[in-house]
Amino acid sequence: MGTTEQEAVRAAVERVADRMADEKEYLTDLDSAIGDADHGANMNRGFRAVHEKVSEMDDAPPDELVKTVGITLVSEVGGAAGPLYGGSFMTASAELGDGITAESSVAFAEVFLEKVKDRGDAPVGAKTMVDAITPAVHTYKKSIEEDDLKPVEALTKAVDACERGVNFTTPIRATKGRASYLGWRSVGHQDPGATSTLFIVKSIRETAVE
Amino acid sequence: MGTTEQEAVRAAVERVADRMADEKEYLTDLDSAIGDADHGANMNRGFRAVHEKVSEMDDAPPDELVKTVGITLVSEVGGAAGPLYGGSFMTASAELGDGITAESSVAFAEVFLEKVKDRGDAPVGAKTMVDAITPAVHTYKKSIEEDDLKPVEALTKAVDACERGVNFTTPIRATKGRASYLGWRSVGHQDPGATSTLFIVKSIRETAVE
Amino acid sequence: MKKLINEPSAVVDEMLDGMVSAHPDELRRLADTNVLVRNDAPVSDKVAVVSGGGSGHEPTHAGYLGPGMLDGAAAGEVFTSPTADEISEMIQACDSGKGVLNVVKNYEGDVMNFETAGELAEMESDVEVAEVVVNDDVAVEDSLYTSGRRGVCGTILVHKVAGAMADRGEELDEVKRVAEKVIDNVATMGTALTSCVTPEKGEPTFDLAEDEIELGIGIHGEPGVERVEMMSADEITERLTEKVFDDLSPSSGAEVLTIVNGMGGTPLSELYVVNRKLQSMMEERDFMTWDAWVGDYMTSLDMQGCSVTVLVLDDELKELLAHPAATPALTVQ
Amino acid sequence: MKKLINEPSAVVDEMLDGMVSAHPDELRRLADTNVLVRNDAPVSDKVAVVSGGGSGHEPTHAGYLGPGMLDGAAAGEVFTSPTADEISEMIQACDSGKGVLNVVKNYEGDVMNFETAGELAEMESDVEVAEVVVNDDVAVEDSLYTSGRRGVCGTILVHKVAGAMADRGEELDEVKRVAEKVIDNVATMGTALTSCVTPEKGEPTFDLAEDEIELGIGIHGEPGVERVEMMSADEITERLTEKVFDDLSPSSGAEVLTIVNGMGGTPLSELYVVNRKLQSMMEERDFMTWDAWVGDYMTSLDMQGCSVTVLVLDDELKELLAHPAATPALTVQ
Ligand SMILES: Nc1ncnc2c1ncn2[C@@H]1O[C@H](COP(=O)(O)OP(=O)(O)O)[C@@H](O)[C@H]1O
Ligand SMILES: Nc1ncnc2c1ncn2[C@@H]1O[C@H](COP(=O)(O)OP(=O)(O)O)[C@@H](O)[C@H]1O
Ligand SMILES: [Mg+2]
Ligand SMILES: [Mg+2]
Ligand SMILES: [Mg+2]
Ligand SMILES: [Mg+2]
Repeated sequence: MGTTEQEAVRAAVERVADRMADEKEYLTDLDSAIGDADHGANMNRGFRAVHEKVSEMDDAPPDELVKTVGITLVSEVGGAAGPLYGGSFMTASAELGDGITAESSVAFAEVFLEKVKDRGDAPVGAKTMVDAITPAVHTYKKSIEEDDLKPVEALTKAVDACERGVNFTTPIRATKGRASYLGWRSVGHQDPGATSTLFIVKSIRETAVE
Repeated sequence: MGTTEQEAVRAAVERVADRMADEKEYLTDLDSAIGDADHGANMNRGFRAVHEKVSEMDDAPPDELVKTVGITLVSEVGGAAGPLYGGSFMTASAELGDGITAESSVAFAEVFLEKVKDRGDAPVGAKTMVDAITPAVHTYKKSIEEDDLKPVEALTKAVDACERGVNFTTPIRATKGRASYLGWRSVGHQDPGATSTLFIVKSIRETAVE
Repeated sequence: MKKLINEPSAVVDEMLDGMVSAHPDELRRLADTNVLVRNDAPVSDKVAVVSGGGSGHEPTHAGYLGPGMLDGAAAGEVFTSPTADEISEMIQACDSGKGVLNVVKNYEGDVMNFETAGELAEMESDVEVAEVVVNDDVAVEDSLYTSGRRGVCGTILVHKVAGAMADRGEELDEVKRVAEKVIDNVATMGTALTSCVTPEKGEPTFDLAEDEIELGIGIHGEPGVERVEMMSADEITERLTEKVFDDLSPSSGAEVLTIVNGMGGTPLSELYVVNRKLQSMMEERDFMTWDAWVGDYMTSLDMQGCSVTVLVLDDELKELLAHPAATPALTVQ
Repeated sequence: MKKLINEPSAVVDEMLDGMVSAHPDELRRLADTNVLVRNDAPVSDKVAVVSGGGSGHEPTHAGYLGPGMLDGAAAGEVFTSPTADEISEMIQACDSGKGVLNVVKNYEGDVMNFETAGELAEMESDVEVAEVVVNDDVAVEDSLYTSGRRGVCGTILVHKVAGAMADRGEELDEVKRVAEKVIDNVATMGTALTSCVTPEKGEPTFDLAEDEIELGIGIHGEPGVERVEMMSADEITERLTEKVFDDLSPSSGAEVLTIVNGMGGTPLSELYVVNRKLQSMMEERDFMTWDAWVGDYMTSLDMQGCSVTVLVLDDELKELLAHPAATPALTVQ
């Protein structure tokens, strides 16, 4: 049943899907406070579909699998999160064409971040998923390229960085996404999209550790 | 300012109006349980208008005053209570053409009851104001005509009778009025219209006692 | 209670003014009354069709004023029938000499006030008044022991059909005849998920727990005939529709018009969910839906819930239903 | 939470089916999508006007499908924009060769999905796609520090005007031009007395005390820009309308169209009370109300509250607004 790499992608997807199901209400509660109370439902619907699709793809190489993750998110999630996560998985998947290595995973992460920023036009500090993705990607890249850490170790650092990004969203004012409509009232609330990013990064790390 | 009889009618009207204002919520609560939650507002609106109208009529004889009570109720109350109370005051007022005496008050009471039953087509036991008016009128008539009581004493008996009529409405099933739509669920609730009848009869008695 | 109102006692007055200012060319208010009429009333050489009742059922009644439907609408206080004197003024203002049909919803207050009004009007002028009493609510048994079935959402269809017949220039007895044909062939049953809140009382008329609903409600915030556990939309639709079918027992292949009517506080999306089930029941039983209406036609303020109405059709009714109407709440082209 | 639904996750699907079964001759659903289109789409030799967005705003969007308004409407999950692939299918199904105008409400999710969809559609066929983004909500400052003003109830007017222009057979750039003219001249501000309850969450999105309301809400159950004490209908209307006037600053004597839009759970009677005050403000300031709409046009499920929209008119806009339209939710004759 496929290579270790294929298995790893499938395992990560399953883990993310489980996590989104578990955290559905939590994410929706965060989105209630400063958005429209659907981020949990959106992510759960999206990754349930991704999990189904990916389970059926027996022989696809990892880049195909990840591309499917993206396409499925685009066509199942809707909202802001759909094109942001979906489009980024789709585009970045091309970096995994020669397999998942330390280098290719760094390239993947960089393109992913770039694509999110492109689509959403959100700078760091706008209180969006960009605030969680940016530190995670920067830290991962530096850990691999400068500190010569192994991917699993780098992922552990990335989780930690991502978490700080999530925490950073709480005390700042939103200037992008629905929360921006609230103006100063958005201060004091954690961003739901940043939080779902953390769940994804955590799940990938857990899969890598196994 | 006018004869004692005129004064008495005006005083009674004022007393009823005050009473309806005080009991507005109570009547509406009763109507919430088995009707449409407006009997208090209806009676209060009606007697407030009656009070205003009657205060302005300086020289009118008592039958004119009572007729005005009726006309005003018809055009201010609406609902079931408007035509029932209003029409009956209007028609029965003719009995007071020669002044308010023991006899004429009995005649008034009898015509009043008749008119309510005519308009509303409700027998005794249908859980309506008829159940309160009937014992009050029967007892008043008998107290005057058979027992030779004075009107004030007869009114005291009538209040007692009326109260029993009100209490009687609680344990029976409504077959007329909005409460009838509830079928057996109307059992256990006191009829609002019967209750407002009691307030009227009580107010008349209190005026007479003075 | 929070409502977009000023003084609770001024709601009806201000609502009527707001309605006229939304439709200044179509409607006007009779001075010192709560009666709205078509701006061009009395319409010459036409039987007038008028209605009225308590407020709180918007767009009923004044929303159906206009060519092809009503000529006059008398508004009472919230859930309280209008007074006889105002109804009488309305009748006289709408009469062109060809007579007036009162469309009354069966409930003693309305019936008594309309009767008194008819007498008043006939005393004051020589208007010819006829009356029909709508009683489409199948929740309430029609027996010696009740004051009969209530008039609810089916009333709209009486307005439509009688209004069309009058618009065609027919005589009063003909207009009355088709109104009665609708009454004989229409049935409705409703449910409340929540109570309504009247402006005067400011609190729910009845309390319903989170897992309870009322079946067989009227349109005045009265409790229904039965309190049951909350069910799915499909189950509720079945309960309501079965009862309506039982009453009408249309024959297989019958053509019908259906209404899924919102009680005022229910989103349109939910009414469409109910309509989906209703139409699948129609198909199962081999009835033909000639037209399906979905929306708020006869409401109870902010109540959440709906009612299902079915009218069994013949060719005459179909023609009259298809006759043009141009009113604030209903347009047929 | 009690709702007339079956499974919360099936609401959109079942609502769309219920809508089609209420209007089988007028609408159809594209297989395996949440897209409804005019039954006769693509209408030959006509620019198609399409829209879409999250569900929960009924009658928006599919209620405005029909001659003189929209050709296609893509429904997302409740308050979630539709996905790019379905929007793209809609665009292709509606194109007659004359091009398609996407009417998008400004909000990043919709904008991103519609953009992606346009690219997909142009990749897959040679359809010409243009887009306008409606941003009429003046509650939100339009500055570097926000993602711009939201698109809310004014969108209906864009549908109406662009739809009329397309119906006249004009070219895509002309249809787009008049849509943009509406966008430049329309402003809206809304208030919530209660939060809405989404089927998925089953609880209010935000909590409001008995004496609080939110000003400057959007249409997705987001809290507004300010929480204030409950006020009378007249005061609320003033707060909303002042802000709208500030934005548009119409010149004295200007002709306008006004909308008092209900958020889904507010009785029509209350909307008329608001309209009364709105129209008296128009008079005071010497603006001419050319037409006043009152009703539920762009809702947030069962939310109680309303919004006030003003569109400043010129002759071209008046002509296009008066152009016939025949849709489930809006008829102009
Ligand atoms: N322009 C943007 N750029 C980056 N992220 C964004 C942008 N807009 C929204 N987001 C992210 O999307 C999240 C909301 O996703 P979701 O609730 O699924 O979509 P919606 O806002 O359409 O309801 C926000 O918490 C934020 O992290
Ligand atoms: N047919 C009737 N005959 C006699 N009394 C009636 C009849 N119908 C209703 N009532 C009385 O009217 C009362 C209700 O009055 P009210 O609430 O003001 O009117 P409505 O029922 O129109 O809301 C009932 O409690 C009952 O006593
Ligand atoms: Mg969201
Ligand atoms: Mg009552
Ligand atoms: Mg009443
Ligand atoms: Mg959303």
